[in-house]
Amino acid sequence: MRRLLTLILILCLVAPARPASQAVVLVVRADSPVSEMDSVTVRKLFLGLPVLVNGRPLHPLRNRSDPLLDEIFFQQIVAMSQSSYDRQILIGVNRQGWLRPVEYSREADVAAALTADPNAVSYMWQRDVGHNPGIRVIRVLWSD
Amino acid sequence: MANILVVDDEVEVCEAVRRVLERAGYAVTVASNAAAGLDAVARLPPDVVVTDIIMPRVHGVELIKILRERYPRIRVIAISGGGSFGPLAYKPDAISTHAYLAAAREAGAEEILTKPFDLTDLIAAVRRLLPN
Amino acid sequence: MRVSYLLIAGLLLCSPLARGDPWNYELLLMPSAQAVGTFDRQAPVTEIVDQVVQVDTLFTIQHGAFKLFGEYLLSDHEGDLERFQLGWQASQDTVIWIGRYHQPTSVWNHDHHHGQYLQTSVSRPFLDEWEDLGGILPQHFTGFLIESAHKAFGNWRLRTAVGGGLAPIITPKGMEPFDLLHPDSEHHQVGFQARASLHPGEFTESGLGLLAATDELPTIGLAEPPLPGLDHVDLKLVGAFAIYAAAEWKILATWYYANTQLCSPISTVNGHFGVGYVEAERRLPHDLTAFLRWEGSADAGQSAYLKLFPMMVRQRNVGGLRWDFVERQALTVQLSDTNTLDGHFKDIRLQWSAAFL
Amino acid sequence: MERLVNSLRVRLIGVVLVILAALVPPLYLGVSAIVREGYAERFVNSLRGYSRLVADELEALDESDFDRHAVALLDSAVLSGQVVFAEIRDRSRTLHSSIATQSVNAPARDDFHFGDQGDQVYFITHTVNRGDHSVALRLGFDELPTLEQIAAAERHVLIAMAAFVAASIAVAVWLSWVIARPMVRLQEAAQRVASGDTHAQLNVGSSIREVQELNYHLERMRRELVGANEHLSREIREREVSEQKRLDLERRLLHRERIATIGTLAGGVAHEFNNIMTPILLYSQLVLDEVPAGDTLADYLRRVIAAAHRARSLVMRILTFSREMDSQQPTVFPLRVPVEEALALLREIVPTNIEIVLAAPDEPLPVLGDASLVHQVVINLCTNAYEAMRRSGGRLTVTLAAVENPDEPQLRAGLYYVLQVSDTGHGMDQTVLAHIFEPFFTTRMVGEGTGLGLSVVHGIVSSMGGVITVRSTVGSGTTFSVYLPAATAQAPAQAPATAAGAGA
Repeated sequence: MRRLLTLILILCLVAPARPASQAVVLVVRADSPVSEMDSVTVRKLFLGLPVLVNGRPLHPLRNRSDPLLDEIFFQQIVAMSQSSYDRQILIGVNRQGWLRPVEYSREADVAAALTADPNAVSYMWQRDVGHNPGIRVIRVLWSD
Repeated sequence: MANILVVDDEVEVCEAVRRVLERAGYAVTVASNAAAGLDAVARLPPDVVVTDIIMPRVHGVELIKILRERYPRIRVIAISGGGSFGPLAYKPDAISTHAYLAAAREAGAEEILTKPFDLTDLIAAVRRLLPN
Repeated sequence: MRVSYLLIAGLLLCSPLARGDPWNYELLLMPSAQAVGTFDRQAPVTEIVDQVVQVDTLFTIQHGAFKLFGEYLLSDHEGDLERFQLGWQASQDTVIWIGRYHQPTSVWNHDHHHGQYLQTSVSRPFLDEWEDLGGILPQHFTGFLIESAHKAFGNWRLRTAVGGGLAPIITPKGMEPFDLLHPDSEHHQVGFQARASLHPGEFTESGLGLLAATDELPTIGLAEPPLPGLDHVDLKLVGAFAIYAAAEWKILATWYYANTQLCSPISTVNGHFGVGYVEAERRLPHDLTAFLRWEGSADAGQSAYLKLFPMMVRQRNVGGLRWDFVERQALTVQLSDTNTLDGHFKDIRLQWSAAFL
Repeated sequence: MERLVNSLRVRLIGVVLVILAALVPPLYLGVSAIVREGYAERFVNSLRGYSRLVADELEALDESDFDRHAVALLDSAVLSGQVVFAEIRDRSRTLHSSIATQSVNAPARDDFHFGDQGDQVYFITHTVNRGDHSVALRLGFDELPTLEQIAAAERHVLIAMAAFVAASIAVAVWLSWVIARPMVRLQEAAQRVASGDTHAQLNVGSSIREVQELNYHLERMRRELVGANEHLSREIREREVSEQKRLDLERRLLHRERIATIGTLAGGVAHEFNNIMTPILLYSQLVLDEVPAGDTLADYLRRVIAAAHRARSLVMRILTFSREMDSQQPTVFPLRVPVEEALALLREIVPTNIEIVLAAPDEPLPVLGDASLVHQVVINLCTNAYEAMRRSGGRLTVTLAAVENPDEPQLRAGLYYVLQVSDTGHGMDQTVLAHIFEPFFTTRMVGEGTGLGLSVVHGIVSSMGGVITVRSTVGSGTTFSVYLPAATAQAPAQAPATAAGAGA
């Protein structure tokens, strides 16, 4: 009931200003060693499993600046419901000391964290990448 | 003729005894109480005194004792109403009935007659005291 | 021993290999409170657990490819450092651990460890019970552990784990593993364990697996040991397990075949026994989960080794219901009917468990 | 009784219904929301996992013969059962599953929540990288089975709620009956006690503590009531007995006084009668002597004399009767004995607002006479005293003492014992005092007394050779003093002063 309301709220807020098509893209720092990543690895990374590049583990960052991004995170990136995701994280941490992705609630913080850590990986609206020079898009996660 | 003194506070009794004795030939004087009786004796010592016992102030027994002391010769006949003293007698200091009869005899009364006595008893008693 | 261990961990963590990487950490708290009521009892209660309130704390410090991962269990009657492993993410799918770990052949403990919230039932099968709670198989070792996952054919994944380290000793009070915080001066022997399992997918829990372990357990201070002059036991385990996990159903089964050799300087006594369990869990609407478990043993009566654990459970049936009434909290009620070597009893347990991340 | 049970039942059910009305709706909404969310969450979780797998497989397809493999992939998705729409858009081309699915028009946007857009189909699009370009895989999952599961679950919840409501109403009815029953029994028991049957023991026996306490108090009250009744009736009986005894005593006293009076009267009358009869007899005999024997007059006189003789013997019989009755042999007895006996008797009948005090020395104070007469004197004097104090109460003091040569005119010198009876009553003025000893003189109402009491006392005291005097002041009280000669060792019939005797 609660989530329905928030969704409707978003739609009426975002609807008018939304461009014809929009997409969510996977992004890294410009000089990040990561060049491309298939969806299974993306899912592993954001589930907290270790993903190494050049012997260094990548650090997933969750972009929670927009409730729709959260929905897309559960539907497209980890492909499970929120409670399953929650449980999966618990099991991971308990078994092998997995690390939960660090979460940022403002888009600027995500950009700052990305530029500060070469091994950081995150996701944002395609339109926001434009005005963040130090960020490179690896692939399109979702487009409507 | 023998002289008899009758002492009784009841005037009717005195009168009746006097008449009977006079009819029997005696000279009779009367007194209504002990004191008057003693006066009469002093004036003229009678031979016999017939006295009632229950009389106001000085009762008969007292009179008999006095007579015994002063006039030993006088013979006494005590007559009593019998019955008890009591309110009707108004004599607060009277003593009780038959007790005083015995007391009278003891005080010296030779003859005791209880009222109402017959004429003949009275005469007989007097004659016993005055044989002559 | 303890200080030196920390030094090594510190050095590795700060090694140049991880220069430039941010320091990340994770803390997971799993408190639980349990009330037990036993009735219809004709035998001493095997578990020492009575009214237990405990908090299981897991902490991870990661710097680059190195990770310090530990588990500290604080309960109303003890406070122990259960796991303290220094790990190195050697490759995408392989981690090498050094330190005190839970031996991987126990499927139950490997999946849940000390986290009561993560296991559906309240108590764990008697064969996987912890040493200080009357367990009959060694669980805590201090040494190395290598966990890795490989691509098998198609989508199937092969997960393996190999470990070796100081094994527990056997005392009149049951097994006592080597304790990092209070290292005892006893002479611990060594034990090795191996596990391999095939799983249909990257993230799926279902799978089949084989287990093997060989441990040498010194016996110390036993009043009247089953074998006069007994000084150690050679325990060899071989087992298999299977897990089927789907949306509604989850079935978990393990069976061990143990070969025991009680040795004294002059003579040895061989023996064997089998132990195992099967558990079925059914998810019901309204966040309810029903579970039922059968635990049993074979030839437990004749085994000289099992005489060292007088209160061992021979056969037990466990059933109950768990209600995840709110996010990350659960209430569980469990009824169990236990038969030990010399009698039986029933008990009912009520548990609240939670996880705070 | 019925009304109590019904009113209680109605009120209780009312309360239960109000509570249910407040509780059930939110409870139902809450539970069904939880149920819906549970099913929806599981549906979304499984379709996301499944569609992700299909997308991964699509991504893994190699370039050669892409179209055929893609269509095979879509077919396997449709065959899985829950997929109702499967389409792959590769640049301008769109591939469809070879299996015909009912026509479903795909909305422009993806669904993110169960039941979005209300078209009962959950649309999800995955963007898959194909070498240099990306391909869109779009699947539509049928939400209907889950919707049906949710509807069924909500029906279960509804049934459970209804059962809960019915059960609580039943409990209310039962509860009111359980509470009412002991109350009703208590009420009946209370009425029984009120209507006099106080011996039925109260025992309601109810589990509810308050009712039990009420029962306990009622029972205690009943027991007290019963106890009080008995106590009262006992007291009344005692009172009656004492009243009875008092009346009896008074009657006996009165009777005795009357007898004594008759005795005195007889004595007095006899004495007067004899005096009167004497002249009658003497004159009749005198006249009889004067009259000739045969004369009728003589006959008459003889009849008169005979009548006089009969009268004399009658009087003599009366005298002997009264003498017998009263005159016991005079004895020497300690004066205090009859006094104490009389006072003991008086304490029984004198009302409690009058205090009786006896002040007597230890010596016996011997007197000669008839003890019962002295007893009579004390009774009479004290009765008069307490009559004087009946209304206002007060103190009746009786004192005994020895007096040498009392200064009383009528008494000769010697040792006398004085008995004084003083009261704090209304007292008497001089006019009354003058006649107090006269017979038939009384200040009391007709029938309250013969007026002879004091004259009798006077008679008795005189017969014992003593004297009685009286002092009284109006408003403060009256004192009677009786002086009796002390008895010496000699024989009784000695000086007249010691005469004892009959009469009164």
